Amino acid sequence: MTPLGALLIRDMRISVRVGGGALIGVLFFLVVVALMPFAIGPNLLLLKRIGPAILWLAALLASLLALDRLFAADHDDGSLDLLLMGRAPLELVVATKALAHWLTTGLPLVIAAPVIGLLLNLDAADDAALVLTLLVGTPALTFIGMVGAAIAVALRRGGLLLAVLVLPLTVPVLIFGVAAAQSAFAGAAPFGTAFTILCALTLASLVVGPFAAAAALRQEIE
Amino acid sequence: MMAAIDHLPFIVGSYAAAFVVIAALVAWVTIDFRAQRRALADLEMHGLTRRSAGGPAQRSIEGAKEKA
Amino acid sequence: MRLSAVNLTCQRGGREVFADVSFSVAAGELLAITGRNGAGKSSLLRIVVGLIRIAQGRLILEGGNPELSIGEQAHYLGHQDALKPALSVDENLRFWTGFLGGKGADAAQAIETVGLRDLGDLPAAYLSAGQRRRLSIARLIAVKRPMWLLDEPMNTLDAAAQDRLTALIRAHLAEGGLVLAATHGSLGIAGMQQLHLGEQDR
Amino acid sequence: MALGDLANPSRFLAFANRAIPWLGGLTVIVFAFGLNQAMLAPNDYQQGATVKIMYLHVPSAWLSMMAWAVMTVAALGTLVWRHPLADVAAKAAAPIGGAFALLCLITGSLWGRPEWGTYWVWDARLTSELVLFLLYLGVVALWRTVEDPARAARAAAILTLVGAIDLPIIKFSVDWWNTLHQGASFGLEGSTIYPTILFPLLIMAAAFMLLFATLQLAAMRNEILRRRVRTLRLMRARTAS
Repeated sequence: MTPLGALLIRDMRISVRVGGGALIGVLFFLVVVALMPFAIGPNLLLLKRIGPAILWLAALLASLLALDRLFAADHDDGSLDLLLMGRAPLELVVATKALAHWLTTGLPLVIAAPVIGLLLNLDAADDAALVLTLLVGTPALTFIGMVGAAIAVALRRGGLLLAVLVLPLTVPVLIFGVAAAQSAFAGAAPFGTAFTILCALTLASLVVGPFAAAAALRQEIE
Repeated sequence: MMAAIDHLPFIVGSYAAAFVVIAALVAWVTIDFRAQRRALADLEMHGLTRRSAGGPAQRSIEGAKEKA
Repeated sequence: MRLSAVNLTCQRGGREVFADVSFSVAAGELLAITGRNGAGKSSLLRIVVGLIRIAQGRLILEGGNPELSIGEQAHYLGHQDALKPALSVDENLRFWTGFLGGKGADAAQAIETVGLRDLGDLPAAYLSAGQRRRLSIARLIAVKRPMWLLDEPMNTLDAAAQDRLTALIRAHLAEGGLVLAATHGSLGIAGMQQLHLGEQDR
Repeated sequence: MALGDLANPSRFLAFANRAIPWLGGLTVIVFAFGLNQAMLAPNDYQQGATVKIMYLHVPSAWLSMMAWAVMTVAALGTLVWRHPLADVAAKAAAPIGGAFALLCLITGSLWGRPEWGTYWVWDARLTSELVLFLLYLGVVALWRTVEDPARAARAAAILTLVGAIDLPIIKFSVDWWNTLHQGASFGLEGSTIYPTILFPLLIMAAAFMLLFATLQLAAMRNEILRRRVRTLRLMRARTAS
């Protein structure tokens, strides 16, 4: 088994075991979406109009709130020292950890989104556009959030700090994710443009995130 | 009668959903039962080689004590 | 293989932990690092494996693999056991073996050596402190690396396990390995070098 | 510690082993009879054949509430009497109750689709059921997060009791919220229930009740075994050198 393969399997295994919290992100997503109509009102036309925005915001919060233990757990039990000493480049190590995190937290959100979309009166076309944007956009959230997780690794109130640090950085993803999801039915802006920019943002975060997170971990570990 | 045909997919869908949910519950309970019994049998094997004194009855009481 | 340090200085949070520490350890030798609490024993080990930046001085490794850093050729046994409670004993060791570039068969052998074979399928959460320590020591045997850096390795081990660790260290030295150990007590190994940190004039 | 407490899990296990096949068999028989009656029952003059969904929807709703009641009693058992069997009962009931709440939501939206033209409206009853479902998921997540069963049991018990107090308030609030927004005042209970419909409904409710009892017993048996496995494993780790 290659070092990174071993790490991927280990991280995914931990998150589905007792105490792992793989599905808590989806649960959070569901709760946030279910609460919205209580604040906004049950008007189905209105919910349909703002549905993609609600789902995107909920997905954003769900994927970021689950991130704070990404490196902190390994820091607390000494695993991080050994991960830093491995022969695999640290950038790839953190990218692998983020991938494992996305597979157990982000991907379930994407899979649950169409069902939860039903609650907001989204039809099949809206759902398809939404799932597509989430599938492309949530990796960007994880890989941007990973930088915050690395910066906050040794801090006690890391979870809150993480949200404060990272949420502003996710503004572009949110803008183009919601734009692409909404243009599918509202016709506000062409789907292709927004979606292409969203893809570009994700690719950029896949490159920048690991380098920034690795650099932050090297600083923080001392 | 026309209405019945119109809405038939929803009725069938409901009963199918009920079947799936109940089947999933039964499967969960059954598979879990098998897994726990296998784990217990495994432990008995280990336990019998190392501590021949305490029989199964003895252990179940200790199990209860742990919980209380 | 020879690992030398020349006038190493360590600073943490603006405070100087130790200054001008020099040593030289060759293959087959053990360096015992002693000193009171806070003298910087752990910091010295972490500097050597690259987990703390060197403030001043140099670290030189002769005869190692020039493409790898010192940390990548060393095992570090810190205060924490680097185990995940949710994973079983086997899964924990297999992960570190795989990650550090060893083979699965070696992991099975190592579990046997530290006497945890019977507990292989148990979650690490159920282990006692001594058992966790032994599982973490198994890592050193499962993957071959020439340098061992051990931070208070005898902590939490009972007499039998201490003897076993001593034997493992001896075997490692005999194979041409090199050991740096921060320790309070004796490691029971003849002919070890000593490095005393802090208050050397007293 | 009373001797009865010690023996109880073992005695319960023996009882469950004997009772589960009988209960399971009875469940199948009553289900067969109930389904037969449901198929023979006349259609509603307003809702047509979709009324047949009611035979699943209403019993699921009842059971999803009953399971919380079971958990509430068990929570009292955990907190007041510290009875280990109460922990086990509470843990077993949560996923089952959640599954019935889910079934109630699915059948509710399938029933509503022909009426409303959409799978989901924020109807007061369905919405309350959705909140109940979310609470169940929360309890299950809590059980899955804490490894030590005794600690998990106490935390889940407190959450269950707070939920039991909050559920009527939630129901009231959702009703109030729903009437505030005039838009969605459909409601599934438009028609009076005639005896021809009531009888199959009661049979189906009995079948669901039996199903719950069987599943609950089986899940409790699993949980007792799981704890025994855990205890034995801990002992093994302790007795090993």
